[in-house]
Amino acid sequence: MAARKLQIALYWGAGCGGCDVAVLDTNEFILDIAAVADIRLWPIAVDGKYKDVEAMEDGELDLTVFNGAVRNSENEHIAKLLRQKSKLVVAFGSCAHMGGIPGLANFVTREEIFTAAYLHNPSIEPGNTTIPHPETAFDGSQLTIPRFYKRVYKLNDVIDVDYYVPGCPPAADQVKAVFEAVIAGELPAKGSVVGASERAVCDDCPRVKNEKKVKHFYRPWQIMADPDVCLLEQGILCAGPATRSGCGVRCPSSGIPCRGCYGPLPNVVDQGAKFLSAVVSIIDSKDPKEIEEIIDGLPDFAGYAYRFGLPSSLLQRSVRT
Amino acid sequence: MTFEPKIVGFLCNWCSYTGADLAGTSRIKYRPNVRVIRVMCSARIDPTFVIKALAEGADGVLICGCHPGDCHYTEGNYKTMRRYPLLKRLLADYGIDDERVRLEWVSASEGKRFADIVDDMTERLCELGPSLVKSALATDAVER
Amino acid sequence: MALRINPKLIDELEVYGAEDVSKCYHCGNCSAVCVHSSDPYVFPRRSMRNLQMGLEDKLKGGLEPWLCYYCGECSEQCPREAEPGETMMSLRRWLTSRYDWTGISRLFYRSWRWEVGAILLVGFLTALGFLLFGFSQGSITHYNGSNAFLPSSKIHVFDWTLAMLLLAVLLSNAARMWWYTVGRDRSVKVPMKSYITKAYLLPAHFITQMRYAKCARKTPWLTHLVLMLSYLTMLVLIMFFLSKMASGPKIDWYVHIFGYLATVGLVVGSVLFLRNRLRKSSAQYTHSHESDWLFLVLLLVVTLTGISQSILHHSGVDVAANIMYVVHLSVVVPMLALEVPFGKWSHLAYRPLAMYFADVRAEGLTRREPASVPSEGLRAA
Amino acid sequence: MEEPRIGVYVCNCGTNIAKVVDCDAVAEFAAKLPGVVVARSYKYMCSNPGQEMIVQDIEEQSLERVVVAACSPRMHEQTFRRALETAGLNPYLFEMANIREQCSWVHDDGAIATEKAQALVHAAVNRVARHEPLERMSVDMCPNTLVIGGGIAGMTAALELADAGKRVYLVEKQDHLGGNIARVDLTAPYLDSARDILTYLVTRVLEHDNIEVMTESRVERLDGFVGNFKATLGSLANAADGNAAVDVGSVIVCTGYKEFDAARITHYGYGKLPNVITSFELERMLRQGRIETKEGRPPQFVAIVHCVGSRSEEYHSYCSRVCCMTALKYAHEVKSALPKSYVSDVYVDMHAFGKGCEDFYRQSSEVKTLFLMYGRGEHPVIRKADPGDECGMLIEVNELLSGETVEIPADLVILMVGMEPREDVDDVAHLVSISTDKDGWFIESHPKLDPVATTTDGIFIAGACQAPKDIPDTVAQARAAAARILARIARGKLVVDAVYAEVDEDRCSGCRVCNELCPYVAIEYDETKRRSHIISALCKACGACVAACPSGAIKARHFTDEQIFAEIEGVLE
Repeated sequence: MAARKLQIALYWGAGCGGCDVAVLDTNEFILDIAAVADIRLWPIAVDGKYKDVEAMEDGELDLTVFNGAVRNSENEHIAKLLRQKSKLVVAFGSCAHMGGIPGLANFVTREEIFTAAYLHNPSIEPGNTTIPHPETAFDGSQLTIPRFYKRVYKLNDVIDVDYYVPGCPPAADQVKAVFEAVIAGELPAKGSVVGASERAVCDDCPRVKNEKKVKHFYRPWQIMADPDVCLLEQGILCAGPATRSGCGVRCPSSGIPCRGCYGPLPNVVDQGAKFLSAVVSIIDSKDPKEIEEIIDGLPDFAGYAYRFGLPSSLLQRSVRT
Repeated sequence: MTFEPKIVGFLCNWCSYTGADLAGTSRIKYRPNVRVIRVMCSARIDPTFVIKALAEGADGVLICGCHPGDCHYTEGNYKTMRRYPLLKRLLADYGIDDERVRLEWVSASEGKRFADIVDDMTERLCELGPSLVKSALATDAVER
Repeated sequence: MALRINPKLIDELEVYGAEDVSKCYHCGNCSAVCVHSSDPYVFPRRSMRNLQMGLEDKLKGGLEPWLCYYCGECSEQCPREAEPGETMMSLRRWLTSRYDWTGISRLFYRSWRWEVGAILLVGFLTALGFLLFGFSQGSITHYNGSNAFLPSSKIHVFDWTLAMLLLAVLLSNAARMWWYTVGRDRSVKVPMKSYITKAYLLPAHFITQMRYAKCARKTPWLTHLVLMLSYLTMLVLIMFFLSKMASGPKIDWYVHIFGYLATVGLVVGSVLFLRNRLRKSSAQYTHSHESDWLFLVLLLVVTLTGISQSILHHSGVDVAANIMYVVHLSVVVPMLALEVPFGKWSHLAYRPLAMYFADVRAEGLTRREPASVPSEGLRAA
Repeated sequence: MEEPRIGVYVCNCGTNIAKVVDCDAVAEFAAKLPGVVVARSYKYMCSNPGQEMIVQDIEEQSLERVVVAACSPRMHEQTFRRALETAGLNPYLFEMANIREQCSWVHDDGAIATEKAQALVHAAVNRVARHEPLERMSVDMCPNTLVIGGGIAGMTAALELADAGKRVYLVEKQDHLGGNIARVDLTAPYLDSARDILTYLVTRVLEHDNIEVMTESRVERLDGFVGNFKATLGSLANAADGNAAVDVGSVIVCTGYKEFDAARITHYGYGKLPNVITSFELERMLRQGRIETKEGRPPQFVAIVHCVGSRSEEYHSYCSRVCCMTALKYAHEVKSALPKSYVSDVYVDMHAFGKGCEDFYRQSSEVKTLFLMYGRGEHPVIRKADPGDECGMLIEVNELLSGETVEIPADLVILMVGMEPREDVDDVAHLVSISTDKDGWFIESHPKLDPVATTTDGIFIAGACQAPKDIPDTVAQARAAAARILARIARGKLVVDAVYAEVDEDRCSGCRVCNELCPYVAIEYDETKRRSHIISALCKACGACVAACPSGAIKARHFTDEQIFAEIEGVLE
């Protein structure tokens, strides 16, 4: 039993906030945490300021749970600050783990993002050409906002990470398990992915699997999928075979194909490449033309294959960025 | 100094590697830019290998297998044939030029063909210039 | 227009001695080794091919067989033992029978029995005729003089009559030869000038046999030349100096020396050739058609009877000399009357003619024979 | 990972490598690579002293891995693996860098070639450091054999095995044994009677205690792997008979050929001109002892046309190998039956390569066969003769040896139809998991070194199903296949190559993506465990499943991802 309460921080970088909600989704367990831990920083729920963190001794925090990717200079600054103050840093959720949905921005350039978001967006009033700049002179004073990086990083690109909890968001029971492990001091080897299985989603997926041969790929809305049969063999692109389980098979159980948020299997270097290899393997054709037609049924395959992990892929980003 | 592209060649053991050997036994000269890695069948060539080679600095990747219908393992090359077009689309999204990754069928008797392919690909890559992948990965740390 | 193949012709040629032509598989070694084979007269392969396929018109129009002297190299080189040399020889026999309009040649070449029978018959009739003539004219005891059994002046008339007759037959056959090989060939247009400017070739080839001299082996040429010149000498002596030849018993060296030299040449030549044929000493002597034997045997017998006659005459044994003269004539006459226009002797005319025609024809050639090359690659090239 | 001790040997191959590649520089370069404790350049590594050098270094320097930079691994990998074994090192702890066929022989610039050789050595060193010792497996060998096809190949192989005391199941589709040889009269070039050969074989096969002949039967299924097949045999005559299952250790496929359909070539008029017949139709006449035209007359002119369907861009590009000598055989048979007839042989090239065949060709010309040559890619045209011609038909052909376009008279035309694969080759190939080449013939393991084995271990091929061939070659193959099998039976156990794929069941999620991929059906899916599993004896190590496995749960032994990544890094460093 710890003599003193655990000192913990929860932080969100470039993310949607869903991970914080996932922590809250542990429901009354959050009270158990509060019983054994002081939450020193949790912007979404607790009133703590950066300067409070800056004031801490190095290593004063026992645990930082960091969700969200690193998109701008603020994300990086706080990540580094928390790393300095914290004994353990956990990359929490797909964004911190692999770059997540924000990481998909690595297929495009910063300029393209700004153009889409600030210039060619239908909600922008005509004639407004304002785009954010790190420093702006306004009314005689200098305004600064965080610098928007050219690309998105996963957390371990900028700091040393002790553990990874995958998922978009991590499943509530896995969250609970992680906290329990820290509280109990039963920690796995550094660098481990915790709260996830060593096998693919299929292992837990209740759908029946047969030998696979596909002549046509469908988007989920295009067909009435058999609820009891493997989605992939029905021609619906499902990343389950290429994705760690641990999520509780939430998507395939609900008729939605897996998108791969739990990341690659332990032996896999590049989730998208492996997923690609598996998907084409089940194509039932020997005719190059027909094969092209079949893969026409897989629009934006790269976007699907790297939906949660482009910055952690081997190539990390488009060479154009 | 002129740009000498680096090509990683993944060759199947039975047809293409033997074909490349034949180019040697026939003393057919070709550009020295290819570095061959032998696999048992082109179907073994995981897209990860191609991506890995590009990430490690290859300017091009050449995949060679038996001609369709001629595979030592009956149908291995069809698996390659299915993998390749989707891989190309994926690489296009990474901004990698279409010609950097090439799939060719080379039989054990086509030493000359192998040599011609290497020469042609080297030529094309010289025109394209160096691959940006490795530099893109290397400059990460400073260009935030 | 497609040429019709006649597989039966090969059977016909077999009688003329071409027994092995079907073995040829057209490697072309024979044509390659032959010094005489050159465009547009490439042989023996092409002749062999025409024969195998039974292209009778092409064969009949071919001069190639006459351009071959049968040195035998082709037959020695032949991997299939198809005997190209002997095939060319057989074609010469066949061509002789084709040029001859009387049909006698054909009869003789196809049946030695007929040939020998005819010789015997003519010989017998000759002997009978001269005996009757001799006894009606003079005395058997006299060789020379007014009472001579066979006075040279009379014999001379007979000789010339016979010679003219033979010449007429030979010339008519030679005309047919020209027609087959040059005249009717639409692809050839020979200007008259060629016939004149090339005319020297006839005596040149005839007397020197310079073409034969080109063969790698020189001995056959030399032997043949000696034999031929001896024969020619003898012919000239008999046709123009018969009275001097028949004079005696004293020897008239100015004339007789030629006779003796020619006699030695004839004996040595024919004996050598006979010996070669008996021993089958080289390729060209391996196959001897009946006509070849007959040719040499007749020549030798004529020479020997001539020698005997001469010795008896010069010994002053007139009765024996006269009898031997009759014997000699009964061999000479059938030899000349039958063999020269219809038998192997005819080549003395056809060969020089062929070489003459060949050169003349080559000049008038407007269209080359299609190159027959048995390989796709070359054909494409 | 503790770095293993690596020895690198750069072979000069006399001057084959050394004249372009600076072998000493490559060795010096290798010496600096991580883990390399010995690096040498030597004149001939494959020589005895070369191999002894490796053995000695392994013993004295405690080497754990060996790299030889020399020729192609296809040339000498086995040689050096044996050297490692001699030194007591696992043979798989070895890697070759191909600096001859793929470097010194194809490049002229010494500096660049040396740099490339260094890169290849670097890759090999990187790779070998990640090699694992592999043990070869051994499995039981069932001494029974299944022979598919009861022609001369099948019967010969069956007898060879049965005479050695082994059980043979001989399965034949037709209701009698004999196959195509039962349709033939005499054989070339010695004019022996095919009937005698056949009678002898059939009698022996039927009487043999060790041979179970099943006519009008087929193989329905073949499961298992080398040494341990289970064949399901079904009756074609009576479906009610049901299927029988037999255990066999090996299979010999002897399914033979079928003849080319002459009607496909329209200008031969086959099927329209009554006296244009195929070689097999003539065989029937010969077997009946009467050669005659449809009008019942003996033909005066007989023409034989070669390469019908063979050696042609349009039909089959290959040579059917037996037609030339069979045609000569016909020339002999026709001439001896009808001495007054004339035989024309219309050919493209005369292939008389077998023992006695050149003599036979010579003999055929001695019996006055008229040989006429036409060009490859051209076709003789056969038409009815005109009234008044002494023959019934005329064959127009552009004859090459004379350079003339000629008409060949013919009363009877024999088309030498080539061989082609049977219609059911694909079924058979699928049944026994072997492959066919572009023409449809079964592919052998190695055209020179392993001509009767296939890429599927335990499946052998013999006779014309592999490619057109004559009786002596067929018999030789049949006996060779039987000998290969007997040698294995004699050893009792089979050693299976250590290079194969295996599933890590702790990582397999049972997604079944791999299940359909294996051409050898080596991947089983266990419904209860919900895991896929690879029968290693069946696996041929192609690695298709390894690349496809999205979980990275399948490992290609000796071609692991890690090893190949190391190689990629090596060639690019």
